[in-house]
Amino acid sequence: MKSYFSELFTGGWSLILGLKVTIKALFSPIVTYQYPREKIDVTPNYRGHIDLVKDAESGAHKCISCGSCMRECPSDCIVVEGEKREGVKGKALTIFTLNFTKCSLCGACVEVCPTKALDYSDEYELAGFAREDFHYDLLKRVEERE
Amino acid sequence: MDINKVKGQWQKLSTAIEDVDYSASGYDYSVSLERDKVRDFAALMLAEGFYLVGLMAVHVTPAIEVVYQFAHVETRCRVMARAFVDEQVEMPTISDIYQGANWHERETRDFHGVVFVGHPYLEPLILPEEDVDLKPLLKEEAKLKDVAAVRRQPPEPAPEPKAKPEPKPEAKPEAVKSQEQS
Amino acid sequence: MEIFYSILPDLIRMVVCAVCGAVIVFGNALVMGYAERKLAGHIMLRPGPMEVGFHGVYQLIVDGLKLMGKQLVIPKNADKPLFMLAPLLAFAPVFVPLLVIPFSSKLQGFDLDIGLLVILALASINLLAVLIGGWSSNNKYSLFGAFRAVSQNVAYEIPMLLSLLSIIFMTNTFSLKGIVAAQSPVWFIVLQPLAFLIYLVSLVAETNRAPFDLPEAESELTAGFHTEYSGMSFSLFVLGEYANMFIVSSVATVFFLGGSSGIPLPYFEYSGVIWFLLKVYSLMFFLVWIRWTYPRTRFDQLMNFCWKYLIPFSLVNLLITVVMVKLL
Amino acid sequence: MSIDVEVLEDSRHHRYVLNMGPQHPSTHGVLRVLLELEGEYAMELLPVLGYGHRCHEKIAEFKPAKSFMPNTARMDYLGALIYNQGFAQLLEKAAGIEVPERVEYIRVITSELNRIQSHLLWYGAYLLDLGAFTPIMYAFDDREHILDILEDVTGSRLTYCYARVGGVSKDIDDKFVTRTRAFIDRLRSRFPMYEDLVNGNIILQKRLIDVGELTPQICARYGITGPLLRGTGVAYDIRRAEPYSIYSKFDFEIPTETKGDCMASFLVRFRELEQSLRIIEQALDGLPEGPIMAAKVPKKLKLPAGDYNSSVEAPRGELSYYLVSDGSDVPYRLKVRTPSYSNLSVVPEMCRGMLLSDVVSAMGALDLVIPEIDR
Repeated sequence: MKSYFSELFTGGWSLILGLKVTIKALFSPIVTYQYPREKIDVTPNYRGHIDLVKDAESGAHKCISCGSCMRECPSDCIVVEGEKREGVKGKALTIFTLNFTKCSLCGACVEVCPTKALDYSDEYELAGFAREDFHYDLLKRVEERE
Repeated sequence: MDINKVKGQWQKLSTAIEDVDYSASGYDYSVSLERDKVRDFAALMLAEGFYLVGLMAVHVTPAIEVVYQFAHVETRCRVMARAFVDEQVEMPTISDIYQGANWHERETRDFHGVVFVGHPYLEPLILPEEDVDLKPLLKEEAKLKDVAAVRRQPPEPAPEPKAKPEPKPEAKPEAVKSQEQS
Repeated sequence: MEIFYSILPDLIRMVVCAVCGAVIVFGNALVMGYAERKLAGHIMLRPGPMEVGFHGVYQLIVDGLKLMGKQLVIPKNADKPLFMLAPLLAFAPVFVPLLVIPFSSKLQGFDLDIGLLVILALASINLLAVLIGGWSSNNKYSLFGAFRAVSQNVAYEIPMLLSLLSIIFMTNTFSLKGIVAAQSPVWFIVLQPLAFLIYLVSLVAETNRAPFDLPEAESELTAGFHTEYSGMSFSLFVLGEYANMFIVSSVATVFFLGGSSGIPLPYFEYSGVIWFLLKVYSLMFFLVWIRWTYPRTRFDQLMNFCWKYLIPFSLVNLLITVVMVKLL
Repeated sequence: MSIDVEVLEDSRHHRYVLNMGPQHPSTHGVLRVLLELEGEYAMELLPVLGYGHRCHEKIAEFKPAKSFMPNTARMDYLGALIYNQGFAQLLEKAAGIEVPERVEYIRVITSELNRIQSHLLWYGAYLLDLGAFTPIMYAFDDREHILDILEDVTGSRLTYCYARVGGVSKDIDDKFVTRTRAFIDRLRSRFPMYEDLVNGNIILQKRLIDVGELTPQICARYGITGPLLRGTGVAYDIRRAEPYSIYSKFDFEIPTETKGDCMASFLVRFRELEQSLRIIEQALDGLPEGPIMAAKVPKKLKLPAGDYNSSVEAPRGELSYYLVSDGSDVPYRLKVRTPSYSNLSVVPEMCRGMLLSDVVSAMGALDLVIPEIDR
């Protein structure tokens, strides 16, 4: 008989404690971001899809189209092609495409690149209507970038 | 659970016991078993308080090798029991001793086609019903290796460049391997 | 023609009451729906609806329009007539109790002397709607929800009636105006605190809310009896639930918190209504507050709590009340 | 308390089959459980798997071993850093690579943060199953702090690919250390709030106590490890039983309970949060300077022939990688033994005769992550 009542009172008290917590939360400030209205500042180390780095002084990309990133990539997302041009030491880059739909962001290409030509972009708002929206042509992107 | 008593019992059941250096390979004992001794071995391990970590099959030439991994809760002791499948690719089930093996055996049948005799509900677990004989994890002919190729080479200083071991048909695979090892 | 003239005042009164009832039901649904989403938001440290209008004020109107615009999906082998009847049965009977509730001393639809019986009789029709809805949508989960709702509502009807009965013994009248009048010196919550608590718990269970929302348990029954309903029929269920919540908490105000009595505000003649609505909405706030705090009880615990705790307590309370009334 | 309703022989005809899943609010992922119900009592349960199968083990046999690292994070996305650490240790053990001291500390700190984040998500999701909508928001509020801290150093928030063979891909800086210390104090100050709101709540206790009881014998027969095993009173934790990495340097207890029911594993996981905080604190205090990549890591990692096993304590139990190598750099066979696989296999025996809502709370106590079951 005693447990009949004691359970009632301890249970009742635990319920009131729970209410105390939620009422305190009701009057404490909001912690969420209103995403489309307020933009969250993403850390610079965020790993977006890879991008060719624009060399500071020469203003061009640093890729020597050696293709080691293409060989290293576990899911074969990168296609790199270069051609011999006279007057240019080594091969000049003609095609550098990334199929971001298969990329698992492992970072093998960025680490294996001998001239540090690749780095992560910090784009996280990626939405598209077709798979081809994510076939990036990095060469064109690096030239368009100012 | 003192290890020497248990090893004595293993001696009776198994064909070869090998003490393995834990820091190099991650487990303590490698026990090679006859196919029909697997059930008694499992019963013995359950009696000694081991729990079944997992059950995995490796596709090697003479026959598919099924590896049972046991570990103990009180003392650190990880045991790999190995047994070869017979010609009809069958293996006695231990799912009535270790119920946890029920799913492992169904999955091994999905991936390797090892039929576990006596299993209560041997339906495909991970693959859909119509892929019963897909057996995805079996190796193609080119990549198939001999069981010796995947064993730890005795650590002589410079392992000579291994010529491609042509798969020699061995009548009693464990017997040959055990003399050479122990 | 004289017959017509003689009943004309009643006719007008009926039309006015019907219009006021509709205003209350839809108004309360808008206000309560918005308040519930805002409160839930702030309890969870998020702002709740903010998009439509200042702080999302028009959110519920927009929701209503969306629900009206949605297609009425009727499952293939559902029992079509019953399937369509259930939302109507959940929504229609909610208007009648509003006529009887005394919003203030002068503002009341009809002062029937069997006021309480009207309310309780129509409250159980809502249960019928849930059963028909669950059965006719031919879905195992909604069948589950329906059966749970039936046994839960039937079980919690008893402590609810017993606790109200102990008030009726003190005022020996069913008319709500009489009960409010009988509370002038001191509210019944002071005299009958236990009855108030029992009534509060069973009112939460009666409207299938908060810790007792087993009929539409999202995590087990994927939304229980109104799984198959979409568009306007779903919103009828929700309107019915909010209106039912309004009625049940206004009954609690009338019986325990002294209806519309309170310090008369200086220059506003109908101050009783403001006090009444203040009390009703504070009770509703309590319901919303409970909903966002507690996990859901298990079904047999729900029943044990009712049969082993609430009913014995309400019987003992009734006994004490009868003895006290006899002595005084 | 599995209610033993004595089932009459011919009573099977008035049972009916209910399909819980693969799209169901309380199965965490695409798991389908066929329930044979008699009224609300689930008499027979049959989990149906394979909806999330991506054949990771087949993929491992085509690529060089070290490029399998991103796959490990996709198996259990809640314990991704721990899966990375386990796989990195496997390859280092096979190739015999010594890892610098600082890397071990970084791996332990990030793994423990990952464990806390996984327990917090389980905490919120489990209470959502039980019907309480608010605690998940508070738990996610804390969890977001961890995600921001880890995003700063690893670059991603859920499926990390942070460990490399012989080291880690990026060093941690002072900002990481200060933010982690701030997080530790913040989470510690939140424990009383969780105790009041949830752990003490009578409704929750009634829902969890005596539900889905396990015993050490059942756990041995099914291979159940992790908080469920510790809930039955066996203090078995790979970090203490087979101390890998540098866990032997830290002193932390292994919380255990005795009854082995849902409440036991609930409290064990809740107390493990505190233990992980203690480990992180000691690791941060003792963080040495030094390189973050081993000296000579061959570009083409040739693994000597033989089979290797590496066991790690994942948030849900024991995770073991079993690698059979034939001397080339592509693994011959890689088997991943995931904890939820064995933990889920006990459901048919544990939940027989339970009420439907008990089946939901018992399966929530198993803390299932379906992608690691289907692999």
